[in-house]
This record gives sequence, C-alpha cells and structure tokens, in this order.
Amino acid sequence: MLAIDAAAYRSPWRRHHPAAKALLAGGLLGCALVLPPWPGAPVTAAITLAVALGWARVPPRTLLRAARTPLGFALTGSLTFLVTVGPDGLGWADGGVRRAADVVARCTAALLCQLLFAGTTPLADTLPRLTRLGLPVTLVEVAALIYRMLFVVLDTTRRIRDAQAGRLGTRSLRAAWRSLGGLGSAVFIRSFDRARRLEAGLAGRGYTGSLSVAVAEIPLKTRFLATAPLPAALAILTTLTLQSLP
Amino acid sequence: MTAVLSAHDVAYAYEGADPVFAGLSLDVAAGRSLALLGPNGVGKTTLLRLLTGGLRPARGEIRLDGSPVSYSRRGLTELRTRVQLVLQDPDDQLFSASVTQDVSFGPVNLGLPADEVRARVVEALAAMEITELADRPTHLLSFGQRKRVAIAGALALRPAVLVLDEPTAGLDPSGVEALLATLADLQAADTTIVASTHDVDLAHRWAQDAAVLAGGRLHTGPAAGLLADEALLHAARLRPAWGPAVGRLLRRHGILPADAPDPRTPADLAATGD
Amino acid sequence: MTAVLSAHDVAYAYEGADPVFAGLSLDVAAGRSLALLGPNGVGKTTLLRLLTGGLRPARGEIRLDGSPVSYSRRGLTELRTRVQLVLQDPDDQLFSASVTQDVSFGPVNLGLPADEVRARVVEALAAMEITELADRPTHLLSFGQRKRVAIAGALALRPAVLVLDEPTAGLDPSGVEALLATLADLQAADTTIVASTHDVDLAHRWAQDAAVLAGGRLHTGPAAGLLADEALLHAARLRPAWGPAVGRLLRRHGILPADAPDPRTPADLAATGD
Amino acid sequence: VHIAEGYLPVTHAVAWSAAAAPFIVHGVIRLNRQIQAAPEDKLLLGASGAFCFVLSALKIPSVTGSCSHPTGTGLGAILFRPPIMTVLGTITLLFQALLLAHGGLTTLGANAFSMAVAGPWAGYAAYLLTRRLGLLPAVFAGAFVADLTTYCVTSVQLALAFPDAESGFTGALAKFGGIFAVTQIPLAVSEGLLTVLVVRLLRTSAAADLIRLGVLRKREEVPA
Repeated sequence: MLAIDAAAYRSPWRRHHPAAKALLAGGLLGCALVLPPWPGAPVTAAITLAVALGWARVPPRTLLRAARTPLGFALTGSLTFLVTVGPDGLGWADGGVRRAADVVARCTAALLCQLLFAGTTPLADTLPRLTRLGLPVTLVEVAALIYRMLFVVLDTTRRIRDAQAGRLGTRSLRAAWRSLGGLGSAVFIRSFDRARRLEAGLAGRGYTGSLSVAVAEIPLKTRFLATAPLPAALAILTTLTLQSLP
Repeated sequence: MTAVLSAHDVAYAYEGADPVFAGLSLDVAAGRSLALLGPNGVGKTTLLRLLTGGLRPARGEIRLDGSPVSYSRRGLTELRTRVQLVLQDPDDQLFSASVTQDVSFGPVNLGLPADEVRARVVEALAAMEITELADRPTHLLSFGQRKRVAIAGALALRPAVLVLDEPTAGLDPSGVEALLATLADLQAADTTIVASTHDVDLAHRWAQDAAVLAGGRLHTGPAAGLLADEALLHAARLRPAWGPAVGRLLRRHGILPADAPDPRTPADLAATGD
Repeated sequence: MTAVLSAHDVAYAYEGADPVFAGLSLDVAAGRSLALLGPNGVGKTTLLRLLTGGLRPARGEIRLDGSPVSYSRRGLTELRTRVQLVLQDPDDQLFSASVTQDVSFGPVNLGLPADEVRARVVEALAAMEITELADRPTHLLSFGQRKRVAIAGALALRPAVLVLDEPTAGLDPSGVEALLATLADLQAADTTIVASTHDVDLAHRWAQDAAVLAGGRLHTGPAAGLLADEALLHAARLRPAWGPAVGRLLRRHGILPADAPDPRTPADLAATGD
Repeated sequence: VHIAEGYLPVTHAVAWSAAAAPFIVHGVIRLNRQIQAAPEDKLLLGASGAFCFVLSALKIPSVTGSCSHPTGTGLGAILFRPPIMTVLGTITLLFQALLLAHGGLTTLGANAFSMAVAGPWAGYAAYLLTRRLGLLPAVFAGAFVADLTTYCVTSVQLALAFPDAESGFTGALAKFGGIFAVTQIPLAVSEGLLTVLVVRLLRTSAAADLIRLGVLRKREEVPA
C-alpha cells in the first residue's frame, strides 16, 4: 500500500538488526550534513546510492518515486537563493546559484540516506525496540497502534473515495467538497469504531491495559556491524582526498 | 444479444505488483443476470472496478453500448450514470448522516433539480423496500438495512447496469432471499445485474449467465451449463454446487427426466420425482 | 457427556435495549464440535461473548468445568486461558503490525517466561499452518491469512475450548476447506470447538452437535437430526440444508439405505447409489 | 510543506529539536496520565493518530486547480487538545518521514515545532477565543489559524536558516513568505472550510464522541 514500507519488508537486509542499519545510514547522513557540500555531498550521495541499489537492493522505482516530493521542496525552496531583496527591490543574488547548489546537493545526499534506512528497515522491527532507547512504553505502544491502524484506515479511505467517485462525487468542485467532508467525517467515525471493536477483541485476549509483546530477536551480526561504518568512512576519505587535490 | 457493457482484452496491474490479469474479455448482455465467480484474490473486484470506471485498464478497453469509454470527466459521468457499483461493505458507501441524504448523494452530484432529486430518492427507497428508513440515521441500521441503503444509493442514479461485489456477504439466509427477490424485481424492470460471488450454489440458483475467473482466464456461458462443469470449478478453486450434482444423480436414476433442469434449492426437491 | 463449558438460564440485555434473551441454557460437550445457528441479530455473538467472559450475564451463570465463573480478574483470566473467542473480523483482534508479536500477546500477558512464549508462538503458527507468515507484516496479509493469524493468537493460550464467531465469513471455498481441515486437526488434538454460523449446509457438514436460536429459545441436539428439522429451521429463519433434503429424497426412492447418513457435500453424491 | 531531510544546517536542526522537545515531553506526560486514568483510551489514541495521518494525506482541491494536503493540526487540536496533538502530530511526522519521505529525521524537530506545536496551540487559542460565536465559526477559525501559523513558522525557520545576502532575515522571510505563506492563504481557507464540513457531519453522526472529547457542550449543541 505504501511503497517504501512494502519494500522494507521485502528487503534482503530485513534480517539485519535495525541498530546496525541505523549506524550505517546514520553515518552516511552525518557525512551528508557535516562534510563540505562540494565534493562531500555528491560523494556521499553516490556511495549511498551504490549501497542502496547494489547492496541493499532497494527497488530503484520506489526510490525515485519517493524522492520526488522532497526534491521538489528542495528545488523550489532554493529558488529563493537566486534572488535578493535589497533597498532597490529584487535583484539577482551574487553566488546565489552556488548557495542553491550547495543546499540541493546536501539535501539530495541526506534524502538518499533517509531512504536507505526507511527502505530496508520495517517499522514493525524498529518501533518495539525504541523503548530500549529510553522512550516511554506508553508512547511506543501508541505509536505501534497508530502504525497498525493506519493501514486499516487508509484502506477504508481508499474504498470510500472510490465509492464517492462512482456516485459522481468528483464531478464538480461542489461535489468534490461535499465528498471530502463526508470522507473526513466517515474516516473519523470508522477510526473510533475500529478502536472500540479492537478494545472488545483484545479484552477477550486478556487486555487489561498493557500491550506487551515478545519481540523476535534479531541477532547483531558482527560482520555486518563491522562493515556498517565503512561506507561513511569511505565517503570521508574520498572527500578529503578530492579536497587535497590541487 | 446486445452487450450493454463489455471488457475487451483488458489488462491491469496494481503499482509495483504483478498483473492481475493480462487480456480479459467479457460481454454483459442487456437485461440479463451475470454471476462472476472466482476464489478470493483472483481479481473479481478489480474486474468490477474496471467495468465501472473505478480503475483504468493498462491495456484494452471497456465499452459501453459498444463504444469505448472515455476517461474524461464527461466520459466517466456517462459511464457512472449508466453503470453503478455496489461495494461489499455498505459502510464504505454510506458517508452521510441520514438515509435520505445518503441516497441523494448521486442525484445531487448529477446537478438534478431538488424536486427530481427527491423523486429519485423516494423511488430508490421504494425499489429497495426501505421507505420506512428514510429519516433514520445510517449508523443505527442493521447490516442488512445498510446494505439495502447502499444499493438504493446506486439505484438513485437509475443505472442500466447494477454491479454488485459479493452482494450476499454477511447477509443471513432470509436476508439473501429478500435480496434475490429484489434483484429479480429490478431485472424485471429492465436493469442488467452483474454480481461477483464465490458461492457456486448461489450463482447456480440466481444467475442466467456466468463467468468464471480461473488461471487468469475468463470462462463464460449460460450459468446452468458452465456451473455444472466440475473440472472448470476445480481449476477455479471453487466448490461444486449441489444443484447440478443432485440433478445428475437423479437423472442417472431416472427420477428426473433427461431434459429437466437441475434443482436450484433444497425446496425444489420436495416435489421431485413424484 | 461432560460439559466443559455451559450457560445456565442466562439472560442478557444491552443497556437501554430489550433483553436479547431471557433464560438460555447450553452445554458444550468436551472434545466435540458445536455449531450455533440463527439469523443475524438473534444474539449469536452475544451468547458467544457471554460464554467467553466478554459480557457478564444479567441473570444465570456461565460454568467452566461445572463451576460458576467468577468475574474477578483472576476468574476471568482462568476462563480466558481455557476458553478463547475468535471474532468474525480479524482486524478487530490484530493490533500489532507483526504477526509474531501479535500472536505472543496472550502468552506475554499471562506472564509466561520468554522461552515458553516463543514456543507457544511457534506451536500456534504451526497449528494454523502459517509458520511462513511469522515475519510478515499484518497489513500485507490477505483476509484469509489475517483470519488464521487471529486464530493462532487464540491458540497461543492453549485453550480447551475455541469459540469462533462466523469463522467462514469472507473466506472463499478453498479457504473454508482449509479452515475446516484445521479445525478437525485441532479437535483431534482434544480442543472443543464452538462456531456460530447461519449457513446450515456448513453446520450440517462440519458439526457433531448443533444449537439453533429461534424465538429467544435454544434448541440443541446432534447436528444430523436437528438440522433435518425443516420446521425448526423455518422458525429460525434459516434455509434448509441440501444434505438432509437430498438424503430424504434418495431414501424415499430406495437409492440410499434407510439407515445411511445424509450426504454432506455434493462430492458425496458421486459414489451414491452405485 | 515539510522541510526535507538535509535541508536545514545541522545547528538549526538541533536548535529546533531542542525547541520542540519540552512541548513533546509535556504532551507525553499528559498522554501517560490519560492512559493511566483510562487504559482503554490507548486504543482510541491509536485510532486518533491514524486519523491524523490519513487526514493529512487527503487531497483538497483548491481554486487554482492544484491540490494540496490539509495539515490537520487544527482539527486535531480541537478534538484532542494541543498537548496530545503534539504527540500524535510528532508520531505522524515520524511516519511520514519513514513511510513517505515527506520531511526528514534530522528536520523532525523543526517540522514538529511548526506542525505539532505552533499550529495546534495557535489554532486552539483561536478556537477558544471564538468559541462563543458558535461551534462552526470557532472550528473554522481554529483550522484556519492552525494551518496559516504552521506555514508562517516554517517560513521563519527557513528565513533564519537562509538569511538574504543583502537584507538578512527580513528579506529572506519576505521571500519564503512569498513562496509558502501567501500561496497558503487560500489553502488555509480551504482547510478551514473542510474542517467545518467534517465537524458539521460529526455533530450529527458522532455526537457522543464529540461530547466525550469535550468539543460539544452536552446536548444543547446536538441537532435533533
């Protein structure tokens, strides 16, 4: 239903511990943010892309589609760097292109790191482990419930939208607004109804307030853990080498 | 036979998934009842959504009265005023506070004058025999009543073809009886009816024509013959119906004449062979 | 016969509504399969929730192994480790995105050690033949798969009695076959099975005992006899099953010996009378 | 508009996370207290969070023909109160980052500050101030203000991070404001209208829930 989510469950990296994947993607993200954008950002982006497509086998289509919206934001946002507002009104900014290029490059590299993690690490594996980082149990349990119910509600939303379209609910702007109001309220009612039914369903399974579950152990494989910092190290080395060139 | 609605060599695949089917053709004959059979996950709902304009085929075309459907706003409006889909779960279709409001949704969207909208609502509620529910809030109705309201919402557009996805799911036997009677009335008033199901007994009892989805192919024909084909049903992971099996046995023993139709319900057996 | 679970003169009314029933009694015999039949809205689900501790009777009592159930936390825990309810819609029971985590909920709640929890999960998934789904996310499963996960969640508590509300609703014929086979396996492993349905054909085919809710009263007996009583089924707004009707006709014509059981599926007919 | 991963300089990302943190902690404390008092609310909160996520994924048509998403922060704040909305909104943002790549992980703090803190509190304040004018006008005000505040705060965040070469913060704010906030006014109106439509329907079909959530004052405002 959500492409990145589905890719994460099919990922060949599914068996690796989320912490190891966080270390790998997080290291690269650090490089994207901290290294000087030229040549740091393109180098980090290239390495991350190679890792994502070649090693972690994130589907390229999914990666591309997911990157469109945030890249659109980065590009439109950076257009403002090209102009400057002075006492005489708008003018072209000196070095504006360079500044925009810096930000877009850094943003692209960072985005790829984010997608590398998201596309290989299912939330069902990550969420229950967040308590070990010191997050309150109730918060994590509510987040896990939201994650589960999200898909049920999204599915309902899609079907209601289809039904509305079928009865000409998108035929005019007026109809579209009427449909949207109906959709919003129906989704609210269905969500709350779902919660009440789930409560009754869980009561039969012994629910008295705690949603504790057994989390399947994912062994921290030392080899993967040992290689996890390498892409970031490679990014740093390459950047430094390129910088030292005349 | 005139096909009021047809699919011609239609292919469809959901994003990032394998094709549901690659090249299906189906003719829906005007004024008849057609059962679409197949196991879960084979693409029955997808085919119904394609036929009703909810999805656009990746290849091939949907034809309404012989002309390809255009997916422009106007083309879709035309298709949707002629062909209406009723979903399996009525709650997906009821999103207004009261029954009347909900049933009026389609006619209002069509831009009909208030008088005409009111007349359509009264007519649709009457056709579904739920006139007394007009002022009730939808969320206080029983499942069977909500199902009837959902169908009334479709009928308010006076469709030539009514397409129902698993119409009997969740209904109890008397609810099924009542629905089948209503569908027969609609058909008598010239509405073509298409319904998906995985209940071969039901299809054998109710439908004039049948279409069985098996292995990405569609097998079509008159229901009586097609649904007696146990090899086909087996290939489609469906369970043979009682009617044809009983009919075969009774004919073998000479209790039923060779040209008699198969029994449709257990009640048909009471008078058999006497 | 030992009743592992029973309702004794039980009455119940939802707040602000008329009583669903006023004084029902039912014995669930250990190790057997019982079908609870009745039309929608007659109170099947209410009775199942009373039997499994989800509702507390206004009058009368529920008995587990002959002793009245106490509605203290401890009493309910005892009831729920012995008797588990599986709801009609699996999404009402599955709260976790991970199958393994979801199935582990009952055992973890019971305070079992981690090793034991893991063993129970493995066992329950194996019993439902869905071991390969262990690492799959709930939201990417089909309806039939989610149904199996929901049942596994109940089995992880190793209940003596498994109570299922409309277990075949929404399943296609091959899903129904597979579920019936699994239920037969569970019963062979000494689990008592209670299931509600309004499909008399299914009940006749599957259950050893039957209980029919009609007019606020419960009629109980061996399924073969009770479900051949057309007057009772009519009073309960149920449709007669094919099996008894066909059996009666075949016996009348001497094709089936007088003491032979009724056929249960159309496939049974193929060999009949040869 | 979610600020994408890597768009903000590290110092800004850290500073906005620090700014959002106390509000999130406050929200979590309130969430904990509510669940302790009524454990069954856990499931309702899960449903509320799912509702917020789906709400922010709806497409609203706008006069210009383009489509945009509602923030949902105003309706969320009215239904669940700002502290709880801060938590639900932050979880929603985390999921949007990981499931849709809308917004980032290092920019989570900045996005949470605008969408889960500033928007809900400003919207809720507007709602309370206008509540005596009636439910629907107050709902419109709440949703409109929440939406607009969210985007103004985002513009401030971007202007602080990328001051104009000549005119510094003010010039940059004008530029980002021009791109985001001004085009946002019709969308804020749209979100206000949509929220009114939703609440008007809920008032008839989910009155009991609205009373329980404290949005409706008992029976007086429930239409017959």
